[in-house]
Amino acid sequence: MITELAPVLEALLLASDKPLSVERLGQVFDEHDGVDNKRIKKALRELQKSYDGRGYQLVEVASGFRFQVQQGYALWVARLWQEKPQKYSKALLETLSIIAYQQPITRGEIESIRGVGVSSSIIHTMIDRSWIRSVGHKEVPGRPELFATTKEFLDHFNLKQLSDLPALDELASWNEATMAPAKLKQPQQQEIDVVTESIH
Amino acid sequence: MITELAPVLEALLLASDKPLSVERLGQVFDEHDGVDNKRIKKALRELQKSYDGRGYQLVEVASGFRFQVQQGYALWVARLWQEKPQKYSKALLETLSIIAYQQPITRGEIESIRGVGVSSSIIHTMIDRSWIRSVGHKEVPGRPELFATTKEFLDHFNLKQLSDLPALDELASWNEATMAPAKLKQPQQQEIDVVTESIH
Amino acid sequence: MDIRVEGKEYEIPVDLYIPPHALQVILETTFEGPLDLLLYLIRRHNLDILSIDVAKITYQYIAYIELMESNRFELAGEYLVMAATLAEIKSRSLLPSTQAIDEDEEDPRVRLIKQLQEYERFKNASERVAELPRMERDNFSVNMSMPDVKQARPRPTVQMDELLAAYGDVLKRCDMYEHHTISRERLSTRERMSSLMAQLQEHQFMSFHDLFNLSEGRMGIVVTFLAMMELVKEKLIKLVQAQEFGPIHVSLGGQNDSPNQELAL
Repeated sequence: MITELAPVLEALLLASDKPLSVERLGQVFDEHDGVDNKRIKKALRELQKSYDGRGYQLVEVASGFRFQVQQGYALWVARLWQEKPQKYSKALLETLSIIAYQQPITRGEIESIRGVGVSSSIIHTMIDRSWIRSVGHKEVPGRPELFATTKEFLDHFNLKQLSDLPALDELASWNEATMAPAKLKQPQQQEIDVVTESIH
Repeated sequence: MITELAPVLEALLLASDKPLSVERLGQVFDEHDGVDNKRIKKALRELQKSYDGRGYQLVEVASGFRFQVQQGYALWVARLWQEKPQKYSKALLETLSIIAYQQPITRGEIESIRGVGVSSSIIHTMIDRSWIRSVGHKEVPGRPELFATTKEFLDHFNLKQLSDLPALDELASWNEATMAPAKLKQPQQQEIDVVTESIH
Repeated sequence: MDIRVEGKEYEIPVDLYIPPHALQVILETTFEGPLDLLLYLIRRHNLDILSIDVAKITYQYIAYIELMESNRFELAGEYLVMAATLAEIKSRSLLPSTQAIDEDEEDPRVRLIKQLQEYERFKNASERVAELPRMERDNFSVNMSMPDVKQARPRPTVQMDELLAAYGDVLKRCDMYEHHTISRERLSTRERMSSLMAQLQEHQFMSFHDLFNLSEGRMGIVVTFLAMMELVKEKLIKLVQAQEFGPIHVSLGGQNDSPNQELAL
């Protein structure tokens, strides 16, 4: 029997990146926890009141309850973001590039190429930006989702179609070019030779 | 002049996906807001106390302050998620600990302490998670990279600074007497036979 | 005295014998190298590193190595080097004591003990580090949504060169340069594969012909066909035909519950 239900609900709602319904919250508890939907609802109502005067609140939206920053303080948060545009992590960029070049591809396949796990938040961020989307499931055990890039991805990178992505030899020559600007003046053919050598 | 600083700070910290330092928080305010670092620190300390008995807390880690779910409720959160938290191998934890305690250190030096090779994938995983980074090269033949831990490493393990790491064992002192070759026991032929037999 | 305790141990051969359940433990736990294995052997006998009996440890160590080899464990060379070191120490211990003292700087036993002590410190420390409260295991970050604000959060932008550099790193890491020369043709096929998957997800069962866009011309048709073949090969879609010479339909892989025959490709 749980006596202190309120902090457990707070922990669950704050850790979740999606709103949680009363039913979903209820699934967390066992029979002997003595927690039913009625008790959960009551605790949530009491919690809602307890955040008066704080910078955040517990709101009920269509798919359940979630914490959000108080409307009145949102402009401060906007200032925080305004000043420092963030950068995407290397992990995100690598994952995105693998999807672009190897699509359609499952998360497991990306992980085996990168040799390291791909966190859900990276996938979510890219879906959120509409750069990638799920285009189906691979018919292997577990039916993992297959990811592919979108038109928005192409738009962002000023590409008309995927085949406008630089081919790998250009990738190498792009490196060469930025490393040593002098190389740009060399005739095209010679440059390619250099690249080919360095690859093999 | 802001009269109610605390809820603003709450909103900022809760909306941020990374810890925020006092300085970073301070950048949000204008001169006429009348907010200095001292006032921010004081407000943060008061806020910290105000979360007693809640499902979350405000903690200070290496790169600043962040909200997190109270440790005691981790098991409930785990029930909400099917995904198991990633487990790190013994090899990774040993390598990470050696870097943490002996930084800056080269891969070769880590290997000589562990008496075994350190796989590249372990190094990559840690760089990928931003737990370690290369801070330069050692001026010895081959100019090997020197690795050090990052603020993100401290943040992940809830530490404010390196000196908060658990203490290393004292090296047991030993004297010449213990090491005197005379004390070395002569092997007994008979024993050897027993072992050899029992294994095969 | 030490010797008496050790002497007593020696009288019970059972103690030196590695019981089967212990072997099981060895096989299930992988050692983090020869030092880890040595520490395990020393701890099993409740011995202090400073007073290890090299002869005894050597035999046990070699026994384990033989065991691992017989179980086709891939043994790192470090394990064999350690075996040689132990053998050297043992043979030195057989020499008259005066000779051994002469070169105490180089004494391999001193070196080994120092190494073991050093390793044990970090091994213990890593066990403590593993127990520190850790994000995503003991602590969770807080996810708080924002109400609608006029100023939307500026999203970081990515330049093409950053993306290329990231992909270059991936390729470098997994040595894919040789077998992954990505050409334009291949990419347009991959793109078409994605769009075919998307179409089939929406309509589930489509006529083979409807998937071709004739206005794309010959090249477009070839690309669509190649993409289809690739998808069939990866078992992502199925081509089905209700009867011989009948219309061909395409569906997502695994959704074929009609009695139609599958086209063998």
